[in-house]
This record gives sequence, C-alpha cells and structure tokens, in this order.
Amino acid sequence: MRLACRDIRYRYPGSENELFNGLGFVLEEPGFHAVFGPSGVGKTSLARLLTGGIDDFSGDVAVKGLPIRLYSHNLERLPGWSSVGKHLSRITPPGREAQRETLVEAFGLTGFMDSRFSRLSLGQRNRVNLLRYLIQHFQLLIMDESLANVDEQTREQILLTIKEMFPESCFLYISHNVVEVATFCRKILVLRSPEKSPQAVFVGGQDRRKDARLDERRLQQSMLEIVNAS
Amino acid sequence: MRLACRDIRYRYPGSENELFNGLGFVLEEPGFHAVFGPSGVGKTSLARLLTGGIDDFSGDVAVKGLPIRLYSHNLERLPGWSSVGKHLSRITPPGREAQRETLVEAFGLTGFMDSRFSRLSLGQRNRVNLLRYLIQHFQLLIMDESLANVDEQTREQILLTIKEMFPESCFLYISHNVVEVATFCRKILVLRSPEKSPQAVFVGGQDRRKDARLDERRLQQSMLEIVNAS
Amino acid sequence: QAAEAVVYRLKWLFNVSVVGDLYADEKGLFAEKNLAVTVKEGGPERDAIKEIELGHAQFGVASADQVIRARSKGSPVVVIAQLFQVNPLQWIYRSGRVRIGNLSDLRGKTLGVTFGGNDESILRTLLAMAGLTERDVNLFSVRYDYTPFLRDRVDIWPVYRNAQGIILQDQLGAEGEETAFFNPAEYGVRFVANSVVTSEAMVRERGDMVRRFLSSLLAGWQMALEASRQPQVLEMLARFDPNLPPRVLAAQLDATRSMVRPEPNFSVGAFDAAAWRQTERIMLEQGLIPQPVGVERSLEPAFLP
Amino acid sequence: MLPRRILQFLIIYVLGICALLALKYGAGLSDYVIPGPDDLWRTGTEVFRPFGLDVLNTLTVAILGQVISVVLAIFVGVAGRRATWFGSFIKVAAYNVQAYPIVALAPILFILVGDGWITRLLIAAMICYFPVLLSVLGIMSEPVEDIEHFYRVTGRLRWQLEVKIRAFENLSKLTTVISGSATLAFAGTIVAEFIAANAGIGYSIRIALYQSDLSRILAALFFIGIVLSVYQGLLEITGALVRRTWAGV
Amino acid sequence: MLPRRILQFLIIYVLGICALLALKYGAGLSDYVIPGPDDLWRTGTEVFRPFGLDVLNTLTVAILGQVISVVLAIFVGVAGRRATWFGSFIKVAAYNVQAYPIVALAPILFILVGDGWITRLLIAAMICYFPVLLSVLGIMSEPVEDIEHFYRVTGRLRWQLEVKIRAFENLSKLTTVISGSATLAFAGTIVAEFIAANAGIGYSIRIALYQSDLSRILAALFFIGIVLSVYQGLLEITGALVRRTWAGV
Ligand SMILES: Nc1ncnc2c1ncn2[C@@H]1O[C@H](COP(=O)(O)OP(=O)(O)OP(=O)(O)O)[C@@H](O)[C@H]1O
Ligand SMILES: Nc1ncnc2c1ncn2[C@@H]1O[C@H](COP(=O)(O)OP(=O)(O)OP(=O)(O)O)[C@@H](O)[C@H]1O
Ligand SMILES: [Mg+2]
Ligand SMILES: [Mg+2]
Repeated sequence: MRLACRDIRYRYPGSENELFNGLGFVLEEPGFHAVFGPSGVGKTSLARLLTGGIDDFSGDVAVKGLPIRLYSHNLERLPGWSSVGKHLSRITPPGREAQRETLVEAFGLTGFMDSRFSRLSLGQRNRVNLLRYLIQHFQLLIMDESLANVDEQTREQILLTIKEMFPESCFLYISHNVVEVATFCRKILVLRSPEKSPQAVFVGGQDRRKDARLDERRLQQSMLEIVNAS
Repeated sequence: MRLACRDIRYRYPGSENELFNGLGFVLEEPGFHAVFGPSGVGKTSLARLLTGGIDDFSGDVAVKGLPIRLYSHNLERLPGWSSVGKHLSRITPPGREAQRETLVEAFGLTGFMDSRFSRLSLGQRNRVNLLRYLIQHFQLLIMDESLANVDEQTREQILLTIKEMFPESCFLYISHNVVEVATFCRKILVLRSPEKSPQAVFVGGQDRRKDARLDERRLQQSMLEIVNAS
Repeated sequence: QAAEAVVYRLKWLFNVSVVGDLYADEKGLFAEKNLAVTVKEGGPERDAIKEIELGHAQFGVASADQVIRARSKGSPVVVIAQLFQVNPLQWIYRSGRVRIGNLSDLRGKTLGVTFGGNDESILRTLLAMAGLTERDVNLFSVRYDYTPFLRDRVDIWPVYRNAQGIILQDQLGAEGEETAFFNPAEYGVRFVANSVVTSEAMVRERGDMVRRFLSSLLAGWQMALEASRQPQVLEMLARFDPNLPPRVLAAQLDATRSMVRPEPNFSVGAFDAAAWRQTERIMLEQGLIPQPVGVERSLEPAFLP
Repeated sequence: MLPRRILQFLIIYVLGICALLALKYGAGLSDYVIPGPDDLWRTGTEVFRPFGLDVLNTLTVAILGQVISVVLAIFVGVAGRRATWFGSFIKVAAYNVQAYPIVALAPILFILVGDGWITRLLIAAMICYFPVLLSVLGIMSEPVEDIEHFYRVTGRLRWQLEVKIRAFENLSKLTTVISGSATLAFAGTIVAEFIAANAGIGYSIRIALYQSDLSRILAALFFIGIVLSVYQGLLEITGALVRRTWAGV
Repeated sequence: MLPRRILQFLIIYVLGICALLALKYGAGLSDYVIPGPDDLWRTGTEVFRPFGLDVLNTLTVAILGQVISVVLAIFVGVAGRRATWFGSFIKVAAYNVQAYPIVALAPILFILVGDGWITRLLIAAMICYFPVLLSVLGIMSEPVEDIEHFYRVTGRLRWQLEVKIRAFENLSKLTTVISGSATLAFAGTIVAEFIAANAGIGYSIRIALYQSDLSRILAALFFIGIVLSVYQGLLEITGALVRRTWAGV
C-alpha cells in the first residue's frame, strides 16, 4: 500500500488564509497510525480530503492498494426507527456476523443492542458508530475523534481489539490525547500550522498490542517527540 | 454554598434498570470539581438532574447558595446567521465585555470572531460554546465534556484561566481524562455502577492553579485513588 | 326484451325548469316506450352537446347559443324540440324604486350582467336597440350570489324568472318590497332558451329511439303542466327541491307553464324558427360566431308528435 | 384533546355568527341579506339530518382524496427531490398543474374522465396534494448528513433508505402537514361537489347559494366545521401514535 | 435555470396539447369539443395581447396576495406553535377558515368587504396562506434543542429569537414552501377573479367557459404557465440569495 500527498494546497472558500500550504507526506506501511495536532490545525480537513469529501484542492494525492477508504467521525448518528442491534445486523456484510459479535463484546455494548440510538449516552453512541464502520470492507479507515467521549479503560480495550482484529488494514486515528497516540499508534502524523515547513512530520509511536508490555522510557521519548514536533 | 443529593433514584422511562439507585453526596465548597466515571454510568443524566433537565426522579436535591445553575455540553451550536463574534457580543451581560475579551484570548479564539459557527473546527466550536456560558451569571456551571475535542495544551490553558477568573464559582467538569481531572480538579465525584454502594464517592484532586508547581507523587496518588474508586 | 339504456343530460339542477323531464321519468313514461333513461343534473360546468359527442349521453338540453356555437365549430348536433317558448332569462328589479317603462329607461342604471353569458348578448342587443352605449349605463358583473342585488347596489339583476326569480320575489316580498321583471321579449328580443338536442348519428341511425324518447318526454311536459295535475306535480317537485316552501313552488310552476305552454292547447316542443334566426343573427353581429351557420338546418321537427 | 378541539370550533363558530348578527342589527340589514337568529335556528334544526348525512358523504370522498393526494405528493416529492433536470421537470409539471384553477381544468377533466364520483375524487386530491407536496419536497431535498454519511460511503444509500431517513428525521413536520391537509381535502371535495356532483355538502351549498339562502350556508359551515374538527383531531392522534411507535419515544 | 424552467413548461404544455389532439382525432371529435390546431393557433395569436395583459394584472394581485398570506401564515404559525390552549385555538380557527370553500364564504365576504379588488386579494391570500401555514406550524413547533438550550437556560429565549432560530435552521424548507406557494397565490387569484372580479385572466377564463371556448381556455393556461414559471423561477433565485446571504454559505 501507499498513501502519498504531494504539495497539497487548500483554502476554504471564503476564508482568508491557506489551511494547507504545500503539505506532503508518504505513508507506506499498513497499521494503526495517528493524525495529531492542535485544534483547528486541519486534521478533519485532511481526512475529508483523503476520502473525497473535499476535492477542490491543488496538489496530488496518490493512493495505491487502498481502494476503499472510509471516513468516520464522532458526530454521526444512526437512524432512529429501530434498535441499534437491528441496524447493526442490517449493515453487516455477509460472513462478518461473528466479527460483529466480538466487537460488540469488546466495545462494552452487549447490553445496549435493544436500545434506540437516541437513548444512548454520548460515549455509547461513539462506540456504536465506530463499530459499524469496522465491520465494513475497507483498506483505510479514518477515525476522527471517534472515541473522544469514551472513558480511557474502554478506549484502551477497543484500540487493542481493533489492532488485533485488523492487522492488515490501515487506520488513521485522530485524537487529542498524546499519551494515547504515543502508546497505541505506529506512526503519528503531526500536523502543524501552515507557516511551518514542512507542514506535516511523522513521529514513531510505541504501537502497543495486546499482551505486550510497554517500555515506559520509550513511550516518554515518543511523547516528547510528538510535543516537540507540534 | 451546599449541593446535596440524598437517595436519588431514577430510571429512564422504558428502560429496564435503575440508573441511580440511592445516589447521594454532599458538596459544600466552591471550586473546580469533576464528575468522573465510565461511559454510560450516568454523568450526563446526573448533570441534567441537577439543573432541572430531568425532574421525575425520587429523592432529594437540596441546594443552597447556588441560585443559577447552568448546564452546558459539547454538542451545542450557535445560530448560523451571523459571526461568532457578533453572537458573543449580543449575549454578553453588561460590564462583562473585558472578561469576554480575556477569555477569547485565553481560549485561542482571537482569529475566529468573524467566522460563522458552522465553519469552525470541532474543538473551536467546543471552546466558543463554553466561553459564552462562562460570561453569564451563574454560581454553578456543569461542563459536560465541554473540552473533549480540544487539544491538551489549549485545554490546560483554558482550565487554568477559568480557575483564575472564577475562584468563587462552583464548577462540575465532566471528562474522561483521569490525568486531567486529577490535576486540575479540587474534588472528583466518581460515579459507579448502580450495583455498587455507595454509588458515588469523592476523591481529592490536586486543584492545580496557574504558576503553581505540581507534585508528581501526589498526582499519581490521586489518579490511583480515582481509578480504584471507579 | 330489455329496455335500451339512454342518458339524458339536463342543463341545470333539478328544479322547476326541468319539471317535465322529471315527471316523464317519475311516471314511467320512458319505461313504457322500453327506454331506461338516466336523467342527469346539469350545472355551470356542464355541456350536454359535448357529452353527446363524447358518447357520455344520447340526449340533452342545451340553449340556442350553445347549439349555434357548436354548429359553427362543426359539431353534429341536432335540435329535436324547443322546450321554452319564452326565454326565462329575465331581469328582476325593485319596482318600488326602479321604473322601466321602455328601453331608454335603462340609461344611467346599474345593470347586472353575466359577462360571457346569454344575458350579455341579450342586454347588448337591447342597448343597441335603445341607442345606448356602454358608457350610458353601468354594467355590473354578476356571479354566483345575489348579495349585490339584495343590498340594492344593482338596479336590475338577471335571473331565471321561473326559478330564482320567484324565490327572490318571495324573499323581498316578505320584507315588503315590490318586484317586477324586465322581459326582453317584450322589446322584440326573442333569444331562444332550452331545447332538446341529440346527435346527427342518432337521428340518422336510431330514428325510432329518438321518436320514442321525444314522445315520452314531451308527454311528460304536457302532463306536468296541466293544471289538473298541479298537486301531484308539486308533491314531486317538493321531493326534488325540498328546501322551497309550497307557495314558492306553486308560483314557479305557474311561471314555467306560461313559458313552455303559453296557451292552454299549445303543443309543447314546437320550434319558433324566427326566434332561432334572430338568435343566430344576434350572435353573428356580436362576433360570437365567425360566419352564419344556417341554424334552421339543425332543427329537426320530424320527431315532434 | 378531541373535545377541546370541538369546543374551540364551537367558540369560533358562535363568535362568527355573533359578528354577522351584530352587523345585521348594526347596519339594519334585512333578513334576506343576513338571516335573523330565529331563521337560523329553524333552518339548523330542519337540515340537521340531511346536512349531517351530506357531510359524512363528503367526508368519505375527502378521506379517499387525501390518501391519494398524500401518496401522490410523496411520489412526486421523492421523484423531484434531486436538483437534476428530471427532478426539476417533475417539479415544474407538478407546480403547473396546480396553478391551473380547477374551474379551468374541469371542462378538460369532464372530457377525459366523464362525470361522477371519480371526478369528485380527482379534484379533491388535486387541491389537497399540493401543500403536502411542497413540504415533502422541502424535506426530501435536504440531506441529513450525520445519518446518511455512513450509508453513502458504504454504498448502501438506496433512494428508499434516503427517503426513510429524511422522513423519519422530519416526522413531526410531516405529520403536521398531512393531518393539516385534511382540511384541504375537505375543501377540495366541496369545490368538486360544487361544480361537478349531485351529492355531498358542496352540492347542498350550491343549491342554497342558488336559492340565496344564507342560513343554509351557515348551517352547512357548521356541519363542515364539526366533522372536520373531529377528523382532524383523529388524524393528529394517529400522527402522535405513528411518531410514538416509529420513533419509540 | 430560468430558461430551463420555461423550456420545461413548454415541453409539458406541448405534450398536453398533443394528448388532447390525439384524443380529438382518435375519437373523431368536432372543434367544439376539442379545437383543432388551426383554431388553437388563430385564438392564440388573437388573444396574445389581451391575455398577456390579463395575466400580468392577475400576477400583481397574486404577488400582493402572496405577501399577505406569507405574513399571515407566519403570524398564525408563530402564534399557534405552542401546545397551549391558545395555540391550539388559533390553529383550529385557522384550519376551519380554510376548510370552508371560497364559494361558500364569498357571500359573507361580499357582505363584509364589498366586491372588487379587495375581495380578489383576500381570496387569493386565503387560498395561498394555508399551505405556508402548515409548514410554518410544523417548523415552528419543533425545538432546535442544541441551539435553543443556551438561550433558554440563560433566560434569553424571547419568542422572536425562538422563531428566528427555527426559521434559520429550516431555511431551505421554508424557501421551498414560500416559493412554491406562489403557485397557490396565482391559482387563488384566478379563482377569486372567476367568482368575484371583472378583470384578470380568471375573468377571461370564465367568459371562455360560458362560451364553451376551449381554445381560449388552453391559451389562458399557456399564459398562466409561462408567467408562473418566470415568477416562480425568480422567487427561487431570491430564495437561494436569501439563503446565501443569511447563512453566509
Ligand atoms: N467549512 C469551512 N469553511 C471555512 N473554514 C473552515 C471550514 N471548516 C473548517 N474551517 C477552518 O479550517 C481550519 C481547520 O479545520 P479542521 O476542522 O480541519 O480542524 P481540526 O484539526 O479537525 O480541528 P479540531 O481538532 O478542533 O477538530 C479551522 O481553522 C476551521 O476554522
Ligand atoms: N433518553 C434515554 N432513555 C433511556 N435511556 C437513556 C436515555 N439517555 C441515556 N440513557 C441511558 O442511561 C445511561 C446513562 O447515560 P448518560 O448519558 O447519563 O451517561 P454518561 O455517563 O454521560 O456517559 P458518556 O460518558 O458516554 O456520555 C446509559 O446507559 C444510557 O444508555
Ligand atoms: Mg476535527
Ligand atoms: Mg455524557
């Protein structure tokens, strides 16, 4: 696989400043990666740009081996006319039912399959939404603050499960939590303000997996690099 | 001031299990407090219950010295017909203009006063929304994941500014970030599942303020207590 | 042998103006001639000639102007009887306040007129005869309801003299107001009103049925207008038009009789060819038809008894 | 709720009658312009049964007409929701048909479908469908991004689902419009009866007009109002029920 | 957009005429039932000027009527949006007035306001206001929680603000309904002219009906369609403009 951006320039119509000003990066290995950066730096915009939501930019996005790229974010909703469980089973591709059940379990949602979406708590909604994307066919999934309203323990369990179940896929996880991205992600794309050059740099993370111990020192090192880069 | 709940019982209509099953706590000092607990435990529900959004519960909520209690959350929006700056100046109580300017600055929103709300990034929206509550008259403000989509650095600055500007007021900050609540909050109300008794316990936090150093050991201690309690 | 089904489309609602048609149906005169006739009410949006051409009806009632217009546009319509000898379309006025002794009395008056209707043609002819132009009078556009007349904003108001005319006379009379009718025929304008029509094809191919139908129909009219049957006829009318008090119905029937059977031994249905020609001439003069149609040729007296 | 509705209608009706009577006595108008109370009362009792039956007759046609028009409006609204050439073509067609007053179309209708029951139904449906259509168009042409996104990007957004999502998200608006449009179906049926039928309350109104009998017209308005209030109330209750069951609130 | 709209109307009109002509020749009907092409053409050129002027006359009344009806609908919709006794009273009143067919109300209208221009305007407004009302009611009675919350809890939610918020959030639905209701204002004006005026295209249609002159009616429909397409198109452009400037999109 290969995901390469070259000299991306973009300015929202009606806005004064360029958001991307020659942004470029190349990502060649699958795995659980992150996009990191301060609020307003353009993470969501980049994600939409990579998945076709924005297309009036200049520059190149070259993609190889990632035919299906999905973008999910934390404000999505499920339709309200039947329970979450029914909706999930309707959108499960054939053969993925077992996978779905595993994820429901790991996401701590077992007790909520009979609820309507509108009756869930915010974190429960986040999880249900992410779950339905995970059981789709995809090669790249962008998770835009998809777990922002979930508690840390559940989040950790979810991230580890995802990494275990989809080792071949490519993820871009957008999060504001340094510790988290440094711990769980393989590469962290740090976005910076358009005045800085380059506008994006990669930092290596600890890529922690289930049953693996974490080297505290190296984690500190990653976090420092991330903070310095941003 | 005094905020006391005694034997609160509540079950959402149509749901099977009790959400609150004899919940009780007493909070007697103002300051920046937190409500903490896993996703779905009932933080939002408790907040709405304390501010009048839910009123068909049994048990007592006794309040003294907190006549104006506001609830704000991270999914609120501003109307779209004019810029954020215009909306903010319209809802500023007389005499609070300077305060507003200070907050805009501290929240990192200076450059966005001419934007419409719908054109802001998620974290920017969060901040604008919180800001407008802060300049209102209130004695208690509940912030339900109000900064969930803001990066850590900005969040830290915001929390410190709030604590400095409103030392007399009472805040209940709902967040999933243990480090954060342990660092910045005075008391942390940890909510637990309804089977456990008591359903809520208070843990002390480090209540960090501007220009104050943090004792790493005591922070670790607080965090541990929080995690153990939940 | 089963009765033949026939649809007969009237020009207006069930009321005194169709009393003969109703009577023929009620008394089974059609059935006697082995016809199963469905008598259908008419209305402002109804046009029997069109329905006959479309095959929705076999017989119908139409006014002379409709017939002439249809002929001028090539419709194969034929008139087999003329029901009204005097046009019931006349103008009511409060005789206590308005005086119309001759045509020139119209000058300066507010005249109700249904623009596009027969009464416009008639009124314009009358005005021309009196040497008046539109500027010498006020023409007031008449519509569904009579309020402008009732509130005395209009001096003379077009009505069917035998139907609404009687009702208005009765209502105003109850308040002590005298009314009278302005009848164009008295000034020589004899615009023909309701007549029985069918299609050329019917006349050509189903002459026998046309004869049976018409004889039953006219017999119905003859009988309905005989003074001896008045109570019976009034009873029937009261069933079809239940809202009117008996005295009004009786007055309506009297008025109708004088228009359909002006003399006691007049044979209902006869053509007044001169009136037809006058009607055509008026329409031609007013540009309502582009060229003469020779309306006599569409009158078919052969089926009259 | 239903009794309240009827009470409210009665209040309005009585107010209206009082206003007319005030005008009558104020301006000294005679009984043939505005009938007096005794006349009104007599007529009212007289026509109680026949008008009651007429209104029920009209109601049946109106209900059917409304069903047809709602189906039609949803059909056109769904077909015309897109900003494509075809979508806007459908819209132009639907709008133009509406602009033609029934009175002008009636002759053409009579040529095409003959007279009778069908014409009455058709006219009722035509008068009723348009307002529903406008709402359906407004609702159907506005995406519900935060729900549709998933289905769109995973290739699951068939038009049925799109319509279902948008309808569900605007359920209360839709039920308001649909239950409100009962009024229009009723008015439409009356107009149809007025020009084309020989049954129903519209037909009775036409005769009353023709006989210049305002008390009968006022009596007819009374029956129309009562029956409509009940029908509308029932529709609103149904709407609330639909919302409850579908949305599970 | 505007030329496209007109083109689409022309296509529909021509299709309609062709269907009628096909019926004519198929069933061998005379010119009296369905006029032939030469008759149509002659009538068309003959009435070009007078009908053109008539339609414009009608248009001015329709525009005014629409403005009145939109104002009225918003007024009633705002007053009736709450689920209170008064709100539902307003609604019942507004609904009932609508249910009464204009033909039945016309005598009362004439008594109250006399005939002429005002009556015409009033009837146009009455026919047009109801569909707008339904939409406004639907929109106004549904809270936009995530925006209103702040204003409500800080005691700032005056009714004006509430209305503004709900209107803004449903702007595209509102503009769809309002621009669509132009059609109804037009039809309403024509009906009013039909029963109450001596000017305008409705009046011309009535005369043509009395003279059973289908070619004139078809010509009138043509003019109505063209003018309406243009008016509606302009309204839609205005709507888009309003959306653009107000929403700053
Ligand atoms: N539709 C829009 N029109 C104009 N400007 C926009 C629009 N959407 C976003 N922006 C601006 O572009 C910048 C980047 O926004 P984006 O949503 O990509 O940020 P982000 O990195 O995702 O931030 P956050 O962490 O707060 O979600 C912001 O300054 C925002 O104000
Ligand atoms: N309207 C409702 N009807 C029924 N159940 C509800 C409703 N709202 C919330 N719940 C349930 O009540 C529980 C508590 O919800 P609440 O939103 O208070 O949780 P929370 O602690 O705020 O969670 P989170 O951190 O995910 O926001 C959840 O299990 C949720 O499913
Ligand atoms: Mg973002
Ligand atoms: Mg919550």
